[in-house]
Order: sequence, then structure tokens, then C-alpha cells
Amino acid sequence: MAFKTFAHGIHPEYHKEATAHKGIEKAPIPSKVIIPLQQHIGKPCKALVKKGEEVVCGQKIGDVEAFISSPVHASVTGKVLSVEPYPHPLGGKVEAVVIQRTGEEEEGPQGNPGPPDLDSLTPEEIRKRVREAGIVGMGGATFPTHVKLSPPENKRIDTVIINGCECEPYLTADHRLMVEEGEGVLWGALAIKKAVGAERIYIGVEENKMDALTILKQKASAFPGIEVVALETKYPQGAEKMLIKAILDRDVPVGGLPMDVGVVVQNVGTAFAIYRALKEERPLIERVVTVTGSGIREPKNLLVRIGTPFRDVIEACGGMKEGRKKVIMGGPMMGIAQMDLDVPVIKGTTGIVVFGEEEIELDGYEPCIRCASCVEACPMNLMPLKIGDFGRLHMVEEFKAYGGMACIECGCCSFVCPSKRPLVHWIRIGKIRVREAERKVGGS
Amino acid sequence: MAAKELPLSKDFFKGFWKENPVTVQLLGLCPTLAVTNTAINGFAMGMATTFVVVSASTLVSIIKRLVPRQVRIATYIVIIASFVTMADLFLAAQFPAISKALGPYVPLIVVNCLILGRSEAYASKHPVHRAFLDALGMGLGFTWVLVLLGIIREVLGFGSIFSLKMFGDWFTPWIVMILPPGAFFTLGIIVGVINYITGKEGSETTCH
Amino acid sequence: MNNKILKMVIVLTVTGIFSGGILATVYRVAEPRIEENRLKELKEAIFIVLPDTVDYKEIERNGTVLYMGLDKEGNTTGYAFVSEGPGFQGKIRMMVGLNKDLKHLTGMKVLEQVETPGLGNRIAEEDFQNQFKGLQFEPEIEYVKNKKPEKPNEIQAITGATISSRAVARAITKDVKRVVKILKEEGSGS
Amino acid sequence: MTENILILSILAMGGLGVAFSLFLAIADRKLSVKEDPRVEAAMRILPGINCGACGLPSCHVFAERVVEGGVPVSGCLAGGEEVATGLAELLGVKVEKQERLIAVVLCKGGHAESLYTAEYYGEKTCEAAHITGGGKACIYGCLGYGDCVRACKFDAMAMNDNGLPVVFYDACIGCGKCAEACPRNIIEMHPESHKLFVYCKNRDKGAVARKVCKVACVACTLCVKDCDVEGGIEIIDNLAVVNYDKCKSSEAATKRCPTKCIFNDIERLNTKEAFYASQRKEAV
Amino acid sequence: MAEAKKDILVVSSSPHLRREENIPKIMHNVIVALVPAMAASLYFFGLRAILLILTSVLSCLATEYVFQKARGKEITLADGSAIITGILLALTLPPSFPLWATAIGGISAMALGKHIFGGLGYNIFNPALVGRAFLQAAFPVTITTWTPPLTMASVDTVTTATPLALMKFEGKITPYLDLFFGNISGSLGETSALAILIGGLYLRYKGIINWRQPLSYLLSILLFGGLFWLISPSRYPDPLFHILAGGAMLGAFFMVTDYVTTPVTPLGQWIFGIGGGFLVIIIRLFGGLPEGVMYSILLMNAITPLLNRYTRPKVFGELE
Amino acid sequence: MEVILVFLSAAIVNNFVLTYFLGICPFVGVSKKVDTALNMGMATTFVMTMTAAVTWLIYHFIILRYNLPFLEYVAFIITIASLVQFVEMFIRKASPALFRTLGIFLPLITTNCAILGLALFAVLREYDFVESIFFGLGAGAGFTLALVIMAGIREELELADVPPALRGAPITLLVAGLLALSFMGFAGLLSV
Repeated sequence: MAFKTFAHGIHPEYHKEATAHKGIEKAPIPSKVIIPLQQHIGKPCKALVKKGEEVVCGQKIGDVEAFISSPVHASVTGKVLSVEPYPHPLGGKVEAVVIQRTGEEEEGPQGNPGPPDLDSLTPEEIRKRVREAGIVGMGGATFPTHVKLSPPENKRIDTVIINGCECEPYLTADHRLMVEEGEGVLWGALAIKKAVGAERIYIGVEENKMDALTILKQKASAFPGIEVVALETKYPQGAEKMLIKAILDRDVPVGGLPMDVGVVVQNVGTAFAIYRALKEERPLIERVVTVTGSGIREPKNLLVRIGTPFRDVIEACGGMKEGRKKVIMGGPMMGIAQMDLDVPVIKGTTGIVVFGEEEIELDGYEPCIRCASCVEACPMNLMPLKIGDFGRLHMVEEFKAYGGMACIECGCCSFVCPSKRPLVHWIRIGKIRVREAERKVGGS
Repeated sequence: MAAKELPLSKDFFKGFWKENPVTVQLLGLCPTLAVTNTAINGFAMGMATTFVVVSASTLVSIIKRLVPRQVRIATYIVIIASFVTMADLFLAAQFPAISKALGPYVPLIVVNCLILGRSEAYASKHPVHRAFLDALGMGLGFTWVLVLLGIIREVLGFGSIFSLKMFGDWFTPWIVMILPPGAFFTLGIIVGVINYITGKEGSETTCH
Repeated sequence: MNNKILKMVIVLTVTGIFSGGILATVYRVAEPRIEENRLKELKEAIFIVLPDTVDYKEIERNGTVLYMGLDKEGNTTGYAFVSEGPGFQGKIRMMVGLNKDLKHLTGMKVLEQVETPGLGNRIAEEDFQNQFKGLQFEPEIEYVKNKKPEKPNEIQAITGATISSRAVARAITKDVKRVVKILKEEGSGS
Repeated sequence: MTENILILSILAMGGLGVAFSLFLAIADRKLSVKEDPRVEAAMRILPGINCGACGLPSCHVFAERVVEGGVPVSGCLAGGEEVATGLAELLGVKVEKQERLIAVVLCKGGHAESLYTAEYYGEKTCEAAHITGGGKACIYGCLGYGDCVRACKFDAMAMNDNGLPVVFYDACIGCGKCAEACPRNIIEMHPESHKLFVYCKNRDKGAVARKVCKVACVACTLCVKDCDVEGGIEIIDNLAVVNYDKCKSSEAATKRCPTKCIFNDIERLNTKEAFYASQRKEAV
Repeated sequence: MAEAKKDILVVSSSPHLRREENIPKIMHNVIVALVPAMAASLYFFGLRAILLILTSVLSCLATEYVFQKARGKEITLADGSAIITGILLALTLPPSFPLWATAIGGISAMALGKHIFGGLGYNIFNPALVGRAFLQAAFPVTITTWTPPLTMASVDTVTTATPLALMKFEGKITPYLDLFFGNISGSLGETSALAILIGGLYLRYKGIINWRQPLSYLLSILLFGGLFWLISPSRYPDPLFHILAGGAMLGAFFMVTDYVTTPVTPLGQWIFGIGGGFLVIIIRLFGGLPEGVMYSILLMNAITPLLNRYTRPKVFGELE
Repeated sequence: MEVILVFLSAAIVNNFVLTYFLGICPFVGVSKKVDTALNMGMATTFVMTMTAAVTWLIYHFIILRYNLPFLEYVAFIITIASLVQFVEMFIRKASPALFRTLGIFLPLITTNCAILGLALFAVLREYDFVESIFFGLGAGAGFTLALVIMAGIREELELADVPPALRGAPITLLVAGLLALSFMGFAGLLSV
């Protein structure tokens, strides 16, 4: 059976078996949480609480008057220890609210009656509630969801795509969510459709998650206008542009957004968060995190409070094995290696993958032998070997001319390179340089 | 320009190594490559070039004040071409075989950037005796490189030096050495080796 | 402005005049020597391709220049002419000797060629040129490879330089026929 | 015949000379475009190494601009005073005295002083390491891969044995390329008259900063109190910052620093000679 | 130095997963793919073939070693790239080629073809072909002196002509079956089309080469060869002959597919193949030499940087 | 047909740069960037074609007519020098944009031996007027071809780990050697 897909891409080993069949467990509630005031793309929040203040679980503790931004909420009941710069899993230090937990096992605000069904909500209300709940793209991109749900007047959205691909190796958080909370995901999808005024919904799932596909298909029959699409298992199937290509055969223009081709893409986790925000009036204070990798003693899918330090999450999975390790937030293809275990889980933490000694790639690389593997692999149809070098050597003009800015940093090129060249790393340098150069030109 | 007076010997000797026209300044590559398939051809070309560069430089230095800026190049080039013609006629009259071997590369001495370069950059700014020494040094510097190139290519390509057989019958000549690729390879390697000795990284042509 | 132009014109013109004058003078001295060299070379080539020749006479027939060889007694030793044809890389020019009866060749000498050194340019070597002594050109000159020629109109091609060898054979065949025709016409005419 | 040749050739060459020079002269007149000869003259004065320190892409562009008056004659940092005077002479303007700039590396946390929480795998440049966070626990400090040294076209920097870059006071011409190359903005360009520097960029609270680096500024405010000039040093974001408007030099401020991260006038000690001498000694 | 913590974390840029493939693995597979061709050469030309291959490989390895040692680089003899160059060079030589000249070929292949550019990955021209072209230019007679295979019954001659030379100079066509199995005179490895085909299919099966380059090269030879054959069947041989004779197969599977010296873009690869095929036919039919495979590939190598430059694929979503 | 052969022969088979070593100086000097190489090549081709025409006229109407062979070089070079200077002035006036991309190369062209070589070869080979022009075009095209190929390779080599002593001119010469080796494949293409 031929499944829908896009051109190029790679077939890494997925290593999902360790957690694919493990149900979502609730992680123990940590004694201390760190809530960074920026967990999204856009303007950082300002703290609404001060040192020493008491907060309750679900209370909004940070917000800012800006459209592209998203508030943050306390994920436990307790006392604010401090508001200070704190290591952030995306790198650097970011202002964060540190809360010492005082409350007992609390569930946070939930069970509020809420509206019984979608019909009673206007698109405007949906967007408002989504914003208030602090929902951002849960697939890792962390783009504020209410912004995506507010397409400009001139862009008509006809299709909503729910991204259930989870093409990153190792991760199974979305997979489990679809299996266990399928109904919530579908309900959330309907809410999205209503908010953007689309006509149909596709749910794209890679065919290596047959159980999720079956369950969703069954349940979708009860919802009108939802089609569950089986997609070829291929990385990066879950990248927005690739997903739209695979399902609708539409090309998102370079530098453009899905809305330019009439589509809104949301992750299944986001859909589920919307469901809980609307149905249960529960802000985003926890999420499913896959904790796995050869360095973890007991790989699990955990429901974790936002702000839980990585150290605590890893402890909840029996801790790490001995020796040199690499701790990655997110999947191994696009995730970020951490230099500190004190960093907190944020809204975009899809997984914590811990590599043991044997999985850590060696340092160093060989000359390019121009095998063209990277060209064959690049889903954006770029020439990574070239733009990588242009980035490395700061050749800004050439970098731009070869379309370097279109790179989605999916990592396919570095993955396939037989010379183990860190192409994505170089391309990032190139992008930084281009932006710098553009800023300079714009400035003077 | 010549603020500090350098010793005359320096004017003469710089062309041999430090400012060698071929290996350092990369001037006059066409004849360097084209006629050096034997040592004797290289020598003849070197001597002809030396004659022209010395005569032209001297003359240019003498008349430098008479020539207006706009027609400087044109005048110099006419002077050079005249000397080249003389050299060509002389070779044809006295050494017809060599004249034939060098073929159209004798007239091409006219556009050897070495000569115009010396006239323009040095002779037109310096007194006659200095211009003479400078040109002579450059010409001889040019010649030895050509002869070296000729020797290498002749030894490998014909198995001889100055037409004297070097090896026994066991030697199979490397014909490639007397073909164009061999010329490029040999000169490339010579310049590379000289760069290596002088510790210079990469050289650019200064021809203009 | 005008002054400048005038100066330019004068300088360049004077340079040109001097250059022209001096060159003409030099040429006047050198020219005889150059001509002499040219004739010497021609003479040598004729004497090589026409054995026993000590003098020659230049004759022209229908635009074709022929050299009639003469021995000590002034008898005709044969005819020499210049044959040309395209070689591997450029033109090949040869002096070809034809015997008095116009039956066979008496010799060949390559005057100019730009064939590959070590390969095609071996057509200028004695061994190759000597094959043309007494070679018959009817019906045409043939070449064989890697073996001794068997027929009187065959030459052995140079190994690895078939094309140059073939070019020589073809050029000579073509030109010798033309020359023979001219000479025969003349013979029958006179 | 021979006389003919002489006359003919003189006529021919003279004719050609007249024809071409007239032709060119007319063409020159009809088609002439003026280019400022001073540009060429300026090019001769400039060093011609296209270092870019002036902020322009090449020496030629600089020459054009300087002739237009778009940039000051002292704009060529590499050439220094000599070029400035030369250009001033050429263009007939006065040289505005500009104070010499020196690059200062504001971090003293080398291998010996810093805590490493991670090991960095990947391209060994600061720029690349910075993207991943690098291995050092201090995220403000020097990464130690020497991008600045590679950026320096004047051979005025080197990495010392402790993994920190050193600027040679005697060789630095103040082009600022190193400062540009540093992804963590540790290198700053300062006029020669600035003597007092806080060699730290860590904005963490004192306790945190101290944990990651032995010579981090812990914002103890002792220097603020000791400074000769009131307000010469302030604490901004947990970091002592010298206010050069008020205070350029103060020996007193450096005396009581608990982590030894503030110094007065030590930059001039970093000469090329001193550096290589010290490195050799340590190697022995 | 800070105290080395026992469970120190490693940071690096994403992706954190890498494919297992590496340069030595690829190269070793290519060597395996060359085994059939080497075996065929042993069968047809006897131990002489092995001697030639050994000399060539050893001289390549030695040159690589000297260059890497002199430049203080890591010695990478084991990655197999020098061995491949050596084997390919040997396979393009006539069986009777002198060993000393083979060594010169190996040295020039590695020195001029590879190490003046900085070694593996940086070379512009196929090193084996540079070595071959150097030998062709240096010893044009020796390198065109062919001995018949052991299996061919020929008593009267010690030297013969290759099928291409027979075609070019004498207008004779060699039977196809002989061409296919390799029962002809010619270079060591280019005689047996079958053996090369087996190796090529192995490389394709392993995913090391893609199908574009060999296919476009062979198709182009078929096309242009066919064109001239249609124009004048009596003067020009038919296209199948072009494919089976000479080095076309070896070139198509082992040289046009060389990573370093051929384009990286799909369109560039097509153009490379088609242009190469065109040049083969032009040189074979109209040039001074009977065989054009080597030059066709070298010439296309020369314009590969331009091909890469001008055939940049359209970025996904890029507007026309 | 004949003129096409002249063109192809000059452009490819007997490439000026790779077989006659003409124009090596700019070949080494101006082959760093493909775009520049292309512009330089076009400027040279233009001048070559004009030169071929004008020198043919001068040769046939002055030198041959009055039997002054010894004036050949002087007359040719003064023609070329004037021509180049004129072209420079003309382009500068006509299109300042073109001048900025091309103009800087024009002074280089005077001493490009390929131009004078072209004029001399055209005389030597006894081309007629039209053939001369095609010869100039072909030689220019061949020069451009070699220059652009070399520039493409050199751009690639910018990223390569060429031994330091070989960087710049030596590697360019060595690559030229390899190119010449490759172009030997064309030998004998048009003459048999």
C-alpha cells in the first residue's frame, strides 16, 4: 500500500518500541517548579507575581500586552521563591518564576462545567480562551496558538491539518495521546476548524502508528468532516510544509506560512490542550513528555507539570545510567542538547532523550566527498553541502543565493552525510550571519 | 618615488630571485610555457627577451620626459615592437633553425608584460643606468627560469639536455612533458616549490 | 586642450617615423641573409629528395611551382615539388622528389609539420622518409600497420601515429598525380 | 627599391601614428569622462590590504569616499597617523586627532578558573559552540576557540595557555574585527585613556556567578565604594560596570576585589614580546 | 582545568542521530564491486593482470602516504579511496603495459589528480583518469600496444588492435558476444562488459550509486551513436557496439558515478551523463583517437563546478 | 561550413589558452570568480573580433601592398593598443554600468598576448577576411570557455584544502595542465 508523502527525506531508525506501548503515567508533582516567562515564540511575559507571594495551581503568573505572546501559569500551588534569570532548555538564561510547592496533590482548576458543546462558542471566544490558557504549539515550535487561529482577513483558510506524524525518532508522546485521548484530540480539532472557519479537517498519522490510526478512524466516524490520513513513515513528515505537501499537494512558498495556501496545521498535543482549555477550562500546566533513550533506566511517557526540572523527570524514570551522556530536549533530529539538568520542562518539551555513551556521535568530520546524499535527502530541495560551507565561511551573499534561509533545520543532511559533517550547525551560523548582515543594512 | 637610494647591485640582482619576473611576479607566462620544450629554445627566448627589455628600458628611460601621459603606453609599445622586430630579423638571419622553432612566439615578446611592466613601472621613473641594470637583471632572471624549465622538460620529454642524449636506450621519453600539459605542470610545480622555499602562501599575478 | 592633442600626435608620429625608418634600415641589412637562408633550405631539400642533383631549375606550370633537378652534366635528374595536406593537428608540408620517367618517387622530406612530438612528428625522421625512395604511387600510396610493407606502393605507418602517416600518404598521392598530369601534358604538348 | 622601403615604411608608420593618435585624441575629446585623479593618488597612500577596519569593503572604496569627503582622512585605522597625514596633505584638510582604540578582552575565566558542566562536540569555533551553549558553565564567558584571533589581520592577538585570548597592546590597531567576531561580546574597543576594566561579563547573582567561575564579578560593590570618583563604577544587573564618563582610571578600586576581576592599567603590559616570553616559560 | 565530572554531559548541535554509512564503508563496497572486473581480467590476461593491479594500487597508496605524511595529515590509506584509484587505473591499462610506467601512472594519478587539491573530496578530476591521461600523453605508443587475451587463439601476432581501433582504422566490427564476455583485446578491465555490469548492479543494489548517471551516460551513447548509425550505417558502427566496446561500461558504472568529480544536483547529473556520452561518440567517430571515454569524463569533470552552479535545484516552495 | 570549422577549431580543438599558451596572464589573474571571468571573456572576445577585422585590413592594404613585412608587429600592436583604448573610452561613455563590470579588464587586454597572437596567426594561416573574423570570434569563445571553466574550478578550490605553497598561481597552472590534458581528447577532431 502506497501512503501519501513528500519528496526526499530520510528513513532513520525510529527506536520507538521502548515507549510506544507504555501508557501515559502521571509524574510525581515536583517540590519546586521553574516557570520561564518565555516559553513561546514572541514577546516574553512580565511576571505578575513577586517573590514571597502565594500562588495557586493554574493561576496566571506572567503575561504581556502583545498579540504574539502567550501567558504562563503556575503549575503547582505554593510560594514564589524568586523571579530571576534561569537556565532555559532552549539555551541561555531567561527570566523565570521559581515556585516552592506547598499544596498537596492538587489537580488544578478542572471540572468547571464549561460549555457543553462547541456550538455555544464563537470563534472569537475560542481564540480568547485559547490565549488565556497559554496554549502554544506543542510539537516543539511553541508558536502561540491563538495567533495561528486568527488568520488575517485576506487569507481564507479551507483546511485544518492535525499533525499526528511524530516523525522524530524515539518520541511517542503524541502517539500515546492519540491512542488514549483520541476523542479529546478530535474535539480540539473541531474547535480549531470552527475558530478559523475551515471546511475540513485532516489528521495525518504515519503508518508506523497503526493502533492510533485505527482508533482515530473509528472515533472520527462520529465527527463530521474529519478525515484520518495514513502517511508514509518518513522523516520529516511532521514538518508543516512537508505535511501539507503530502496531504494536500500544496507548496507553501519560501518564507511563507501554511495560511498562504489556506491551511492551518496544529499538533495533536495542541488540539488536546485546546480541548482541555475549552471543555475543562484548564490552562496549559502539564504536558506529555516521552522520556527515553539508552541512558534512561525506565523509559516512560509521562504527564509532567510545566516547570518540573529535567532532573526530577529523569528521576521519575529511574534515573540515568552511568557514564558520559547526552540529554536532549525534543527528538534526536531537532532537539537541543542540554548542558545542565536544572532546566525546566516547558510547553514545547515533547521529550527528553538521554543518549548513553554508545549513542553519542564522535566528534570531528571528514572532507565532503560530494556524494550528494544531502541533496537527495533535503526535503526543502536545497544543496546542504554548499550552504553549509557558505555558512561556515560566512559567505553571506552566496548563502542567500543558494536559498539557505529556507532551511528548516530538520537535520536530514547531517544525518545522511557519510563524512559526518555538521551541516545544520553551519547553516545555523549562516542564518545568523545573514540576519546580522540584514540588520546592518537596515540599520544604516 | 625612489626616496631611498638603493645600491645599484640590488637593482640588478632582485630580478634573479626576490622579484623574479616568472616565479614571483608571474609575468610573461606565454613564452615561458610555449617555447621551453627544449633548453636551447628557452635560452634563445630568454636572450631575445633580455635584449628587448634592456633596449626598451634604456630607451624609455632616456626619453621619459618627452612623452606625454596619454600616449605613454602607445609610445612604449611601439618602441618595444620595434626592438622585437629587430630581434626577430636578427634571429631569422643568423639562427634560422631557432627562429623557426620559436615561430610566432618571438613577435609575442611585444606583449610580454615583463617588458611593458619594466618600462612603465621602473624605467619611466628611474635614471638610465638604473633602468639598464634593472632590465638586465630582470631579463637574466627570466632567462634562467626558462632554461631551467627547458632543461626539465627536455630531460624528461626527449631524454637529453641541449640536445645531448642523457640516458641509454632503456629510457622511454615522457612525451607529455613537451606537450602543453607538461609545460603547465612543470611551471606550476616550480612556482610551488619556490613558494615553499620562500615560505610565501599563494601568489597572484601582477600583470597589467 | 588642442596643444595636448598636438603633442600627442607629434610624439606618436615621430615615434612611428623613427620606428619605421630604423626598422626599414635593419630590414635592408637582414633581408638578404634571410632570403639566403630560405634558398639554402630549399636547395638542401631538393638535393635530398632528388639524388645526384647539384643544381635545380625553378619552373612554373599553371600556378604549380616545380623544381627540375640537374646533375653535374646538366641532365635532368627528376622533378621536385612541394606537397601539402592536413595532418593530425595542422598542415604538413613536404618536398617530394619524382623520378625523370614519372614512375616512382625518389624521396621525401618534411619541411613543416606540427604533429604530436614523439608520435606524429616521427614522419620527419629518416626511417620514415626513406620509405619513399623508389615508392610507387599507382594506383595510390597505401599504408600498412605493424608489419613490413609487401607491395611496391606500400609504406609502413608509424606505430601510434596512423593518422599522420595516412595524411602524408594521401597528400603525396594527391599532389603527385597532379604534377604528373601537368608534366605529361607538357611532354605530349611539346 | 631600397630607398623606397625606407620612405614607404616611414610614411606608413608615420601615417599610422598620425591616424591613431588623431583618432584617439578625437575619441578622447568626444568620449572623455572625468575621474578624479586624487582617487588614484589616495590609493597609493593607503595600505591596500582591504582589511575593512574603516567599515568599507575595500581600500578603493575608502579612497573614493575620502576624496568625496564622505569619511575623515583619519578613517583608515590600519594606516594610522602616517596615512592620515598623507591623505590630509593630498586633500588639503587638517587631521583631526583621533585617539587610538585598543581591543580589551573582558573575561579572565580560562580553563583554570571556570567550571565546565558539559563537553562540547562539534566545530571548534566560538561561533559554533555558542549556538549549542558550549561546555563552560558560565554562559557569558569566553568560549576559548579563538575566533577573535583568527579574525585579527594584524597578528595582534593570540590564545594563551589558559584558553583565553590576549591582545598585544603594541600591535593592535583598533580595527574591531575581534570584537565583531566574538559571539559573546566579551571584547570591547576602548580608547587608550581607559585604564580601569572589570574583566567579567557575568550578570548572574553573586552566588551563582561564583559557582561557575573563580574570577567572576560577584557584585560585592567594594570597587564601587573604593573608586576614586564617586559613581565611577556602578552595579548594573549584578555586574560592576565602569562609567568612563566619570572615571577612566582608578588604582584604589581594584585593591579589595574578592575575586580579582578588576584591574587598572594592565593592558599595556600585554606586548607581543612579553606574551611569547611568558608562554615559553610556562612551557618549560 | 575544571574537575572532570564523572557524568559530564555532552552538548552538540542537532541532529544527534547519524546514519551508519561512512566513507570507508562506501569505498570498500566499491572495491567489492570491482572484484568481478578484476576476476575477468585475471581470467583473460593471467597473472600479468594481478601484477599490474598490484603495482598500480601500491604506487597509489605510497603516493597518498607520502603526501599525507608531508602535510602532517591523518594517514587515511585504510579508507580505500587510494585503492580504488589504483584498481581503476590498472583496469584501464593494456595488459602488456610495463610495470614501471604503471607506477608512474599511479603516482601522477594521486599527486596530480588528488593531492595537489588537498586530498579526498577536493579533487576536480577523476584521479584514475588523470593518471591514465597522463600515461596516454607520456607514452602514447606503449599504451596503445595491445596483447590478445589468453583465450583468443592467435598465433601469428603478438600485438593486436582493440575492437575500437579495428573499427576506426580498418572498419571491422567485433562480434557482440565476444565484446560482452570480454574475449577481446583491450584494457584489463574494460573487456568484459558482463563483469562490469555485475559490479555496477551491486553498487546500485547497495544504494551507493544512483541510476541517473550510468543510465544517462549509456543512453546518450546509444542515442548519439544511433543517430550517426542511422545517417550512415555503412560508415558508422551501430550503437550497441559503442556501448559494449572500449571503456564505456567501466566509465558508466565506476567513473561517471564517482562522487567527488561529478555534479551533485539531479539535473547536473543528467547533463553530465548526456554530455559525456555525446563527447564519447564525437571523439570516437571523428577524433584522432579510437577511444573517447576517458576524455569525455575528464572534460565533463572540468565543467562539473559550473554544472553544480547553474543547476541548483529549485527550493521547495520557491516561486518561478 | 569552412568558417564554422575555423570557429570550432579556434574555440575548442586548438584552444588558444590550453594549446598555444596565449592569454595565460589574464587566465591566471582573472579566473577567481565565474562572473568576472565571464565578463572578461566577453570583453576579450569583442576586442579579438574587432582586432581580427582591423589587422586583416591593415595587413592586406598596407603591409602586403607595399611589401613591408617587418612593420607587421609594430603596426599590429599599435592598432590593438588604440583599439582597446577606444573601446574603453566608448564603453565608459556609452554605458557606465557596463564599464564598471568590464572596464577594469580593458587595460589588461592590450597586453593579452592572445590578441596579438590572434592577429599573427590569422596572417600565418592566410585566412580571408570573413575567416579572420570567425577566427577572432572562435579564439575569443575558446578563451572565454577556458577562463570560465577555470573560474568554476577555482571557486570550488576556494573551499579545498590546497597545500599552502600551491595556492594561487601554482594550482591554477596545474589545473590548466589537467585541462590541457583533457582537451587533448579533441586532438585531431577537425583535421581528419
